[in-house]
Amino acid sequence: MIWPIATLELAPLFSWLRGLLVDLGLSEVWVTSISYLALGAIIFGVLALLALFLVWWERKIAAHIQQRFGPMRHGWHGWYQTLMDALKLLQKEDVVIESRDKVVFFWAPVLCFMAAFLAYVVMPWGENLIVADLNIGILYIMAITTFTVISLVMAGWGSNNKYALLGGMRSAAQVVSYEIPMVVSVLTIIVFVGSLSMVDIVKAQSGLMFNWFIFKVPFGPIAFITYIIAATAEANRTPFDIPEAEQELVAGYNVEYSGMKFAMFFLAEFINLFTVSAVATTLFLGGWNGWEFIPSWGWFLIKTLGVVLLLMLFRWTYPRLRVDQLMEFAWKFLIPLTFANLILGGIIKYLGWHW
Amino acid sequence: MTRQELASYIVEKYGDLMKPLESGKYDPLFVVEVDKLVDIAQKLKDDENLKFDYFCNLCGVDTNENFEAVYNVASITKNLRLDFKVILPYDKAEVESLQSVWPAIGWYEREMWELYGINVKNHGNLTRFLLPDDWDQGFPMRKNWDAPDFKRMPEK
Amino acid sequence: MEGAVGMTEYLSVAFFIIAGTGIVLFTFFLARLIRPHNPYKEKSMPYECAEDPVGDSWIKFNNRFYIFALMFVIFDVEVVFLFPWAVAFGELGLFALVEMVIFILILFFGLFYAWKKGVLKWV
Amino acid sequence: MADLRTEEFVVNMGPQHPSTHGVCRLVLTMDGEKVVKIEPVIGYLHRAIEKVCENRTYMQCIPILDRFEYVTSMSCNYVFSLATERIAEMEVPERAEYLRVIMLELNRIASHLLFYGVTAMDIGALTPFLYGLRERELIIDLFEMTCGQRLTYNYIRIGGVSRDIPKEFEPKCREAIKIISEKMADYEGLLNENPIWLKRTKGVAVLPKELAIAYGVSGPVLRASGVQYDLRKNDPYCIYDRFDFDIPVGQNGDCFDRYMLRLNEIRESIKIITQALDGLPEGDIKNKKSRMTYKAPAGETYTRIENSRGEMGIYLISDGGKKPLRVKAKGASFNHIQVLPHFGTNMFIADLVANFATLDVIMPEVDR
Amino acid sequence: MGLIKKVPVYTEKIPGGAFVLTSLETVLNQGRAKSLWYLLFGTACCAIELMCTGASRYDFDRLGMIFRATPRQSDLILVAGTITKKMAPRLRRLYDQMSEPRYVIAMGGCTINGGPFYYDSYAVEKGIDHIIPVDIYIPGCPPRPESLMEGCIHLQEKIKKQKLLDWQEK
Repeated sequence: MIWPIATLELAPLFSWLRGLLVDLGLSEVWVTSISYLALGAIIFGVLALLALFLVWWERKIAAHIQQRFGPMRHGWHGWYQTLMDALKLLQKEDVVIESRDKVVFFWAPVLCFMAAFLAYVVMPWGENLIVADLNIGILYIMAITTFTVISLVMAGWGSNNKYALLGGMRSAAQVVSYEIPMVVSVLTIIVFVGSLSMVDIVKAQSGLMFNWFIFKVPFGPIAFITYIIAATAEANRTPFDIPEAEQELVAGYNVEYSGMKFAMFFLAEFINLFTVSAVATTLFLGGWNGWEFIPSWGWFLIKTLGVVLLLMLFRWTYPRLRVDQLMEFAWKFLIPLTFANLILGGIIKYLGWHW
Repeated sequence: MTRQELASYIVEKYGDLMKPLESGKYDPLFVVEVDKLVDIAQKLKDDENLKFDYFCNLCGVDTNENFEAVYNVASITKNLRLDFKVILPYDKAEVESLQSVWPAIGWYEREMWELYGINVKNHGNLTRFLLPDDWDQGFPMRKNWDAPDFKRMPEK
Repeated sequence: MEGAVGMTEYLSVAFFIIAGTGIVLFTFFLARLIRPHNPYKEKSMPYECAEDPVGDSWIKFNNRFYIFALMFVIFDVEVVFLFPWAVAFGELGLFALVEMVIFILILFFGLFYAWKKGVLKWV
Repeated sequence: MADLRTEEFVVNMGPQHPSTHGVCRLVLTMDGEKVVKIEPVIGYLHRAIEKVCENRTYMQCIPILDRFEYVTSMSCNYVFSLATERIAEMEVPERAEYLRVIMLELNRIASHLLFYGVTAMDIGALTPFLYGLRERELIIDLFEMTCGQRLTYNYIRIGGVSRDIPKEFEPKCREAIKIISEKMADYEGLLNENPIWLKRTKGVAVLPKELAIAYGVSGPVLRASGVQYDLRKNDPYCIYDRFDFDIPVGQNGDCFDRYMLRLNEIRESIKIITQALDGLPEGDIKNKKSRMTYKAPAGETYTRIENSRGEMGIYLISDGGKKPLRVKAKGASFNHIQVLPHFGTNMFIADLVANFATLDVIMPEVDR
Repeated sequence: MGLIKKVPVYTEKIPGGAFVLTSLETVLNQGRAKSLWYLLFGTACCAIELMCTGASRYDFDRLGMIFRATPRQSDLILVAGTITKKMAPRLRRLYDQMSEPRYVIAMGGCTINGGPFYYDSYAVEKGIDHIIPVDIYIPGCPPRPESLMEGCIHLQEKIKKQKLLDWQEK
């Protein structure tokens, strides 16, 4: 049995766990299962911490853009503010609507979280720091993150609330429209790598900064920009936050959700934000590649948080688009542009005009 | 046209319909007959020298003796202001709707009907909108109105 | 052994599904232990800005949203074809490039037709 | 596509909704994203201000009327004082008139800054909201140092103003308007050069001139539709005829014009304040006759002034007693919300929100 | 399920149980107190001061308070402004639709007893405590942002003193 995580930097911990399980006399099947489940729990823990951090960070960034301080009173610069929020949400009542669609209403937040969580199976956190290097890596991420839209439509429909329904419908229309430019931007890179594996993609950019795909002029920057725009839409953030437009739809698809179920949507939103930024890092910014003095996962985190910062700056600067403008932007501008860029990339690759 | 000129113009031209009132300060104030209200309003709007095309305000009044409905109109093109009122006895509080002349008056008439109980004929949408939907305590702006939970400011 | 390794890797997805669902359900359970639970009629009504909701919200919704879903399906199928093309592009060379350009152009005729027909305009 | 019929549904927007600016309720009939029919339901803030005023003395009416339109309380103070002064034919000292103009214009700027922030927030940009309110605080400080209140001032009284400005007022005021006129570039830079903002506001919710006049729309909304009608010029009150300022006028009557017009009005107000500060004479601040137990002689008048939302009017009837016989307050928003169903339909719900925001409706003015 | 309601019954019997109980109480109270999300609800003048409190100079976010537009996700309803008789049932509905535990701050004179509209007004509800239970009253017409923030801090202190079952269903 080969461990996909064998060379993980966490490996000592896992060898210990695995040894323990083997000593207990468990069969290989059980050992594998329990290890993977443990790995899942670790990833969940990391993501939960990251989400707590990102929420706090976003509040601080927003505050400083707006010449405020943001959370200040709870800990140094309010560092445990979001922890308190989580603790509060744990104690909040779970309001159920009598006329809801029971199954759909219950499973929507679970599915929403799952869609965000599953992307981390193939996320290359660092050199050899990956749960499973699936050979369809990037395709898998693109496929699995689209699940979010199903959960949002489920939330909208299950709530039996018109605002929620409108929010769910909007999110469906938005995510499907921006899925195409996003995938095609990614394809432009795949043409060069010749593999869908996340590890291969990162390795193709190893070395100095100019090997990163964002610097592969002229198609690289275009692909990066189109990807970032589409990713902002995928992550439902301003200027594309119409599914939960507060001023129009109160809170959009999660109007009726409270307590832990709402927390799951909230968590998923920030995990999604991190996911799209991490994918951008992997595809365009060289993933974990960097100078030696910082460990590879450090580079990955720095670059990803940089992209997150960019998306946050968008959010606190731009007004919101209208639904028809959003669609027109996707179909009339972004999709033709990305396809043209794909063809351009193909031609350049064929002619070999790149370094 | 100054205020005096406007007052004398109206007295001259519509003197048989509109009687000037002394109580009106600053802008000219006239009193008109209830049954000629629509007619006068239309004339004021159509008159070449007046063109009262802009409706400012309608105000119901309970003077302790009778009701009044005061119309405040203005002219944007000629830059004029004019008030005119109708006097309505308590037992026959009814005016004709002026929506055909000034569409803006619709809600003001609704309000007057709701708070004073002055009926507006041909209004078309005389429904409650300021008071609670289940209001059953009459017309609160009338001077003699009272209700169990209505507290008056005590006199010193 | 090679195949088995591949399978193990895909198994990780299954285990992550189990782990993820388990964790979420566990937090729900934990919250259930602590949180108050006090439903009554007013609370269980759908929220509509503090007013009584008028009519049902499960309705035949405006078809505008579905149009985009349909267009998406067409393009998504195209993208599915593009994936293997992109992976194998390095080996296939000029033929693949020209072929795919033609493929994309044909689809774009469709898009422009829809554009001209006003499908992309939200009416 | 158009003949494919789908079900329309009814949504309540309000009374508790982030973008109805208070407690307005709009019953929307919607077809998907489009608003087919609007039915405004008002009265959630009907506080019977008129009834309360009938049972107060003249001086006691002023603080009650503060609550009539709390965003520009100074105008409410002023319009009632002006109505009483017109009935009583009372003289107002020169200095008081200047102070009134300064306060009214400062309040107009404060109101427009609030509008700027709230509109930006309704269109989805949260940051301008805080920028607008940040500069508004400067003006609130000025009011606070003059009359001790942040929102409901009770400053302009019958026959003058309640107290003189402190020494520090003038330099502070000059500084504040200097900061605001510098920050105007920021405001415009943040939104006017933003393509999303332009797309969301240009050509959206056009209010035609004829409709605006027919429904008694006034103030910036009317001027944005291309009608040059400002009571400060057309029906001059106070001492506005002594100052040199322009009336900005829009062309299209869309959301952008309404927004832009208010920003330009801030500039004009700054001009007026500077002139008023320069020409501020010494002297009394109150007519000697003005006392707490003031009684107006019999008479009646409709007095209107131009506040930040449009025509604010008081119909005041005095029968010579201690208390006014009738105080009818008219706010511009009453007409604005009345005209909404006539031009706000057949648009996206997002446009409706933008439209509602740029009409700058404030509910106490509607419900009173 | 509300298993927590049975916790004191069992834990107090075992040695050290009271300590565990107090710790649990403290931790849970901290969470509720330090994360008060308020409902975006304002009716009249006080709403403007509420907005000012959220804005740069005063900054509600410092206390960890952010606004939510839907009552399902908010913990606190700041009744900012006059509640009229027409609005009263809607306020009750809003309060009902909030998820528990929920808190109420009555901001301004109008919400306490009708304020300037106590006399002579036929339409104003004289005090919101006829409609919903109130935790903190903040006087003023309108109260200054500082007093609003102080009221919120008082509410936080009040929550921190709550017993384990105070906020469970009555």
